[in-house]
Amino acid sequence: MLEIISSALLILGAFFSLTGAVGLFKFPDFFTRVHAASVTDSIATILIILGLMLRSDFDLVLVKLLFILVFMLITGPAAAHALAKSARHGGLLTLAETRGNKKESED
Amino acid sequence: MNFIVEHYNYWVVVFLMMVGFYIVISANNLVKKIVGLNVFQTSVFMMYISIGKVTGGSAPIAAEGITTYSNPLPHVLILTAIVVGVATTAVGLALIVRIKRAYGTVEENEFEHKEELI
Amino acid sequence: MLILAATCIAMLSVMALALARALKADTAYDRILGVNMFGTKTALFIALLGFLNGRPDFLDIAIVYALINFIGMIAVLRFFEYTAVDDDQNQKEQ
Amino acid sequence: MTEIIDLVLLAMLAITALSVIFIKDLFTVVMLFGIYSFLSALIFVNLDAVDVAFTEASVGAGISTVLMLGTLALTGRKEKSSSRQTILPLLVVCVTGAALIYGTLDMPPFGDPNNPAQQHVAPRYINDSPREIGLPNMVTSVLASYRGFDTLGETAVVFAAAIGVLSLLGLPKQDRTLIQSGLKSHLVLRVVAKMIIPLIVLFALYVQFHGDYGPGGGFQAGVIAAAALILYALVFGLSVATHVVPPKVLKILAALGVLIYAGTGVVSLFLSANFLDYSVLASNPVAGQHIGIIAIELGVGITVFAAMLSIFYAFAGQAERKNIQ
Repeated sequence: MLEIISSALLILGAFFSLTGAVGLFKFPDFFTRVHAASVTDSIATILIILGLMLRSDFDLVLVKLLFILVFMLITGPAAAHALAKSARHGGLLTLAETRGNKKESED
Repeated sequence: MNFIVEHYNYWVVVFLMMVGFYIVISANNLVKKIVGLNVFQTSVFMMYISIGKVTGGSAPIAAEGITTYSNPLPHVLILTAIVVGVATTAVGLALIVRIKRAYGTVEENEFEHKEELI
Repeated sequence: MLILAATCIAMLSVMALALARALKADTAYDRILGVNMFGTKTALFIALLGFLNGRPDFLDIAIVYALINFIGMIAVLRFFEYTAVDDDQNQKEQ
Repeated sequence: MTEIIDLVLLAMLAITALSVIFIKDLFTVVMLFGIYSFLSALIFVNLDAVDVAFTEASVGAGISTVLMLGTLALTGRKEKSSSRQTILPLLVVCVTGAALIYGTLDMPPFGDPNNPAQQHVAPRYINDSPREIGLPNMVTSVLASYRGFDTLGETAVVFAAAIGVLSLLGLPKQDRTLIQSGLKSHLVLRVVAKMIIPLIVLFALYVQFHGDYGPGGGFQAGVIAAAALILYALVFGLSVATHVVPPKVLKILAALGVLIYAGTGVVSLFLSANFLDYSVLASNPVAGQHIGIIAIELGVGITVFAAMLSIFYAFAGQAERKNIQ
């Protein structure tokens, strides 16, 4: 039973990471791409680590997996946020803004 | 096919070595030269670790139910080599910072001319 | 076992895509995003590899990956703040 | 499965290395070098070298990348296009490569258990070291006990490299006033950094003292502990970090680590055994080996920590000075 649940979680996790990777190429501007990468990163981490936790015994391995989960859940979104903020300060525009600018220049 | 699988690792090692070598002798920028040196160095590490691998073996940390282990000796040699490699890279980078301060450039062909001026 | 192997292969392809993104990016930020994604996916891949090879006690390496990935990210951001100040000064001088 | 992963990862590694040649933006080169280090660490995991992967991930990918970015901040990030001819270097490289490829044709097949490299010292390490040294991690046994003299030399090299960098760049002075610099505008990062730095230090201690049983040891633990303080300095500014660990203390620590290592050897000399023969440190040889390994790993950890952190301080001090001017 545990095996089946764990397999389902792993497959879901793999699916979400793949969608994230596709989003990294397909989305139109940088901020949507950050969104695609970081959100799927978090969900894939949760799903895959949970899936692996169900496969391990109650010992040090479980604690380490928990540590990885906590660590990645703290640092991942923080890094993505900081990157987006830094890009914003560096002068990157969202797609809507670039379109708006184009219209203004056309007018 | 078997022949390719048996030598693939070594060929990639040679390729990496060539790339690193090329960067070292052709790049003008000293920082890039250091990167090339590191690429070269990693190819040597890869060579040692490939030699130490045993098919069907496991990491050389004794555990129950495991009979074949990979060779631990290359691991020891390379482990210390990595740390020493980074230490020497740091010395190289520090030299580059000093070169930049003394000559105002880190491009090799530019400070060669300036040497005559000083 | 099969599921683990399949997940491993999926992770490998995600890593390849992230690498492609880092190699071929429009802006520097996209590149960093690719590198960051590569790092987190590699950490997960190592965890999976440990279970696949039946030696799950090597999760320490996955922890180091997650850790160093974060520190590298911070270093890059700091570098950007630093060089941004530099660029401003250059523009003023010009 | 191992072979397939090996094929794919090595191909990715080759592509990454190749693209370094053609890229003129040095920042991109350094980012790719970070990926290159991560990938090679992953290949080491796949080829069963977990300890090596541990070191490569923490030292190669972490410290090298940070130091290279520091250098770029001081020297500028664009490589100027050169008028140098590329044909001669290419020719030299191709000739060397062809010679090496010709050499690999005689190499024994990859992974064959009957290879000459697997026949001589390795069986003894694999079969006898868990009994003689009493540690499951054979790499630690060989590193710290069988080849302890070698490792003493490596530790001395790290120490010497730190001295070299300090004599070239100099350590920053400890400021009396606390100047908060660093990533001032990133409030989220500051909070997160405060949360995870204790975790990192805890993990470093775990790696230091669990290295006998799992992957890890003094080299890795020292680097991870240094990474925690590097993170602190990056987020809160160098002057705050020098208040926590003053540069003066680092100088003493770097020497202390080598001293602990060599001192352990001298103690075993006084107990009428060979230099760095730990068996005499306790009444039971196995227990003696264990005490000796813990002592010298501690020495290695302290030296590597102090050396890496003082190298980082030296680079960061230069960058900060340039910023003020």
